[in-house]
Amino acid sequence: MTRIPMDPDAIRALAGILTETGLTEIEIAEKDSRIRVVRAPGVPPPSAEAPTRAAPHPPATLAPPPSELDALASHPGAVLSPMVGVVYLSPEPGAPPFVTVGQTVSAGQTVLLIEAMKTFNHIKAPKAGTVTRILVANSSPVEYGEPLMLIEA
Amino acid sequence: MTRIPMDPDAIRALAGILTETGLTEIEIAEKDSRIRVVRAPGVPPPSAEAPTRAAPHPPATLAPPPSELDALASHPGAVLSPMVGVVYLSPEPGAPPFVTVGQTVSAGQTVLLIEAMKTFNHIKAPKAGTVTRILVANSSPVEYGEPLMLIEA
Amino acid sequence: MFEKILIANRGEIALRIQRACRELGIATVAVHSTADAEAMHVRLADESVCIGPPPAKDSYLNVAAILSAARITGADAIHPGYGFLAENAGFAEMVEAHGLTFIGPSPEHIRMMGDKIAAKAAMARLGVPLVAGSDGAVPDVASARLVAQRIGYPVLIKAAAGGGGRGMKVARADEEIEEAFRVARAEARAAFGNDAVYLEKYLDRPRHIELQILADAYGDVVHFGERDCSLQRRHQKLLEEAGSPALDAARRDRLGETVTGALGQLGYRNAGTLEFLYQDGQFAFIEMNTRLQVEHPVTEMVCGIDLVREQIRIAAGNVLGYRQRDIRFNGHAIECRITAEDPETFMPTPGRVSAFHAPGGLGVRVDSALYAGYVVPPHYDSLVAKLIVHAPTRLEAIGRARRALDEFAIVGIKTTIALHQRIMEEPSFQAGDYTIHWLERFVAAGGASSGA
Amino acid sequence: MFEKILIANRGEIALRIQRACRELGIATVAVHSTADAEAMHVRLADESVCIGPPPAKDSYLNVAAILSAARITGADAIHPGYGFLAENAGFAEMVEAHGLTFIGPSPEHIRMMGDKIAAKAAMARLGVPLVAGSDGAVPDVASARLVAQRIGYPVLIKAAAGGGGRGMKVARADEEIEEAFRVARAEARAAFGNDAVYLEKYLDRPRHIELQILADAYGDVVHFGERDCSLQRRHQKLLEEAGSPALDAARRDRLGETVTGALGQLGYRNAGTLEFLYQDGQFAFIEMNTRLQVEHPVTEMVCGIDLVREQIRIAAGNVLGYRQRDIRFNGHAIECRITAEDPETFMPTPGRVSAFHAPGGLGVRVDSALYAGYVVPPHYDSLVAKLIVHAPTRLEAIGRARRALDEFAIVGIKTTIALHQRIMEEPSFQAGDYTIHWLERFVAAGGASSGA
Repeated sequence: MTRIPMDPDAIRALAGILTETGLTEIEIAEKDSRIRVVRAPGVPPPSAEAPTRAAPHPPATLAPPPSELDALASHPGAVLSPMVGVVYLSPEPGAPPFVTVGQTVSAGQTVLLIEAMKTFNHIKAPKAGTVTRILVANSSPVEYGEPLMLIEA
Repeated sequence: MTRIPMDPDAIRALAGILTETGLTEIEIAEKDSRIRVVRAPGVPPPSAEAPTRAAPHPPATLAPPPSELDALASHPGAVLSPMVGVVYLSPEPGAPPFVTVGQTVSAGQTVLLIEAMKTFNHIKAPKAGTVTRILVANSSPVEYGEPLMLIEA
Repeated sequence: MFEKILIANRGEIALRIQRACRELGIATVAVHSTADAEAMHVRLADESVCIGPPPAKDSYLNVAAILSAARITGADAIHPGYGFLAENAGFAEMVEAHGLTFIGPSPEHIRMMGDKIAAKAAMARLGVPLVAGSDGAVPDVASARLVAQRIGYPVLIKAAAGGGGRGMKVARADEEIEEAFRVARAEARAAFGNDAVYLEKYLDRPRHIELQILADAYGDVVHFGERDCSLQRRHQKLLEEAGSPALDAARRDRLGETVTGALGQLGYRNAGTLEFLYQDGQFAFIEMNTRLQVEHPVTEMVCGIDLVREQIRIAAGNVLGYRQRDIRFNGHAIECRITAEDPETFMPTPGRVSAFHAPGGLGVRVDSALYAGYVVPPHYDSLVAKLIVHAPTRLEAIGRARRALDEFAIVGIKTTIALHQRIMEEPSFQAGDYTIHWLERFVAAGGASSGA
Repeated sequence: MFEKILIANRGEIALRIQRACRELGIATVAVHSTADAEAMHVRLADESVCIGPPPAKDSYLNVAAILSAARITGADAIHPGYGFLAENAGFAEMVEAHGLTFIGPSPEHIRMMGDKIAAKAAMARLGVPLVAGSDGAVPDVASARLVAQRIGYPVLIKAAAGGGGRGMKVARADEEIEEAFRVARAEARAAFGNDAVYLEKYLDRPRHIELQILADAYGDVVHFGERDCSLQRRHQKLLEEAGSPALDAARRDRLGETVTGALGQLGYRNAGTLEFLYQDGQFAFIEMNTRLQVEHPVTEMVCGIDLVREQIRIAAGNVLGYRQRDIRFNGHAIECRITAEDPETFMPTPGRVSAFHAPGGLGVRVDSALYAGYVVPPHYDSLVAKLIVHAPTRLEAIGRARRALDEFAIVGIKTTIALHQRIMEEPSFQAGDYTIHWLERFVAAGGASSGA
């Protein structure tokens, strides 16, 4: 393979300018050569740490670690919890679950229940597809917007 | 390898325009050259402001505005004040000044006096050259490290 | 004592309650909308639950979501803070119905004080002063003059059947009463076919003065002196003081005795504030707030008490443990409410705070949920920081406020810091010479020296 | 009153003085080395003068540069802060010689207290307690026992001609005195050819307790109670309290009377602190500091006084204006000294502070010159912040310190915040049960629970 020539100093310099200017991407092209440096908005330069360093216990959350949560929540096939409550995967204790991984579901089909204020709310599949992942355990608490399962076409 | 010519000032200028216009991306192409800067939404320009924004009067200084001071202080021909005191450009009131702009001086020649604690200190030319600029007025106060004059070879 | 408290609020007050809980060794649950996932009250809480989308009605006012959050986290009490559900009697009832403790008064008292007419009637029965006037209609000029002389000029002569300003006349002195009475009566007859009129004290330049109280579940009631909240714009308080430049200890004590006596008879519990209009040495009850108030810190500074800690102790069934004579008033305190608004136009200025540096040093307290990098969301109240200063005298407090405001750096969004700086320079403010109209005029005059 | 004060210091104390001046409406001149051009005390001052390169001897100890800076800026007084030139009698003299006011005691008193022997002699003359002992040599066991019983065990028997530990024996109880006396005497004869011995109280577990005073130029002297500074490492104070967990009001008042009486006779002026070792109910004078101290804020919180403001007022020739009976002690205060050091190894950690967020809320005070983006220079003291908490009781103060430490964010450099967090969790600290040896042991045990 041909070795691609690169200029680490130029890259460092551009990275420095990114930080200095708060840019997230710089691209420079000259004839056939091209340099492009990007810093994802998520990844801040060192001066942006959150003021909770000294806190003894980081704020707990009922959901999986933010990074994964965010990733799953933005998944096109994600079914998100419309309320705070407790999840039930089957219509009643001992009964088989509404759905299992690999099962195909039709739009509007109930895939689980969320109990809030002593009422059981039917959570329905937003669209037809296959259940590729169930992200919550039976009778576990969920918060608003938390991904419950993935249904992919 | 080809070194890509880059112009950091141009990038900074574009970053400034992004901030000013609220744009998130600018791309400029000229023949084979191309430059592109991006700032993702939500990522602000780092604020240069110091935590004295609310202060009614910015800290005064006895020297010219920092920017110019810094520039002059780092000038290779700059003669810097070795002490806090009051400058005298001539040996005594009414006498002609030690040096004038355009005059050539030899290394070690006294170019002005600084009075501190009632003693007059002879400030000597660090090297031979021509006095190209006198930066302080007679009997004006100076702080440590403040540029007094420029002597260039 | 409680083991875990859910804080049903956001912003600086959620943080205020979080701090009190942490100091008491009580675990905390923060609830938040999707817009507040990065908020300080969420970062510092032991646990947090997202309860809904940004609109308050779907999150911070979402009773079902909040009660579910309390259940799944095992909280045993809920502190509502101020605003949102703090004065919602129905919410307080549901909290209790779910076997949790509502940190505040009983639903009955919240409901009673929520009805402003009922509240005034109740307070009148209990001997709390309302605006002075004739009890019922006055038959003739002579009796009108007697009433006017008793309650003091200026007086308002109002049609008993009236409304909308018709049949309403002001008399500023004895020589005006006869004319005013006749005109009011004539207008009343013409307008309502009924010439019955009554007299009321006309408050043309009142101050807003309120009294802070705490009551335990066993009938002990203590007051913590007054706050002067006369500096308001569009009925929004901007700056508060404890004590009032217009009140002396004797007047404060008299009002305090009346109020604590009344609330004792009422069987009121937890924290509360009675708001009054004050003019010519007379108090007129307006309303009672059955919750913690934004401006509670000035009282804390002057009395050396932690009102939120006390709210929690009382809700947990503790006795106050101190009497009125144990309450001392030390020095003077001023609170500046700093909002994310343009100090000239008062347009809200949500957005990213690129730098935040709070003032420090002796006698300076900052209650704020801001931090560098935080984005102030556009969905909620614009209050972003409270600067509270405390000093031995009012004059020193103003000097301290001035230097603290000069130090305060909130960069990236516009705030009202500059407005507070201008107020501190204002001679009539420095003299304590202001009414509830002062700030409107000051702002109208562009914060110029004609503000008074 | 002064019109312009030059602050001959840096860091948090320069900022502390800057704040007091600003509140008094006095203009300020900051002086700084080239390393401190961006420092907070420079940013906030009305004027600033660069007085030299980073090394303190060329800048903050450069008397000529500082006096020249005062002259060219037209300052009429100089506040030295603590450290640097604060206890340099020669500097104080030169300041006065240049027609400026030195904000502190007279050069004579600075010089007197600077000589530790002379200071002890003077205090002894004035009736201030030194370590108890026999006045001169004791002839026999019987008289040794009498002295020991009077001053209380344990006692130290020392060779009058002695030194270096030889001829020195400890007796912890009556049954040990005879043996100890004989051995000490024998060793003394052998070592020095002179068997004269004397007795002294042996302080094996003392606390460091100091008393804050203010005196005006007219002979009025008032004390503001004690500070317990027993938590020290290598003679560096790390945490201070007001009042001391080991002292009651009666003992404090007795010591205060003695000290204020003594300083009145001495004609002492401005602020001062007398340091004592305290054990078994007895005080032993160590030394007097003729300046403001790092830990002065705990006294300010408890007494509600601004000590720096008072220093300036006194230097300007004002009378104190209050008497001892006017001084009240409200609640308890704790100061945590936060340094730029590794909390395990205590290696200094200068460098860039990438994020800074101070705790806020009720009863929390932060004195710090840090800000986000500031670079802590390697040339000076490592103290970067003082966290001071105030609450009605010591227990509540500890709870408040704990939560404030948890909130405190200093990112980019290591600090001793974590060490303070561990101390707060320590039962023997919580019980107030510690001596000047406590912290060394605690640190040696790695801040483990065997710290006591």
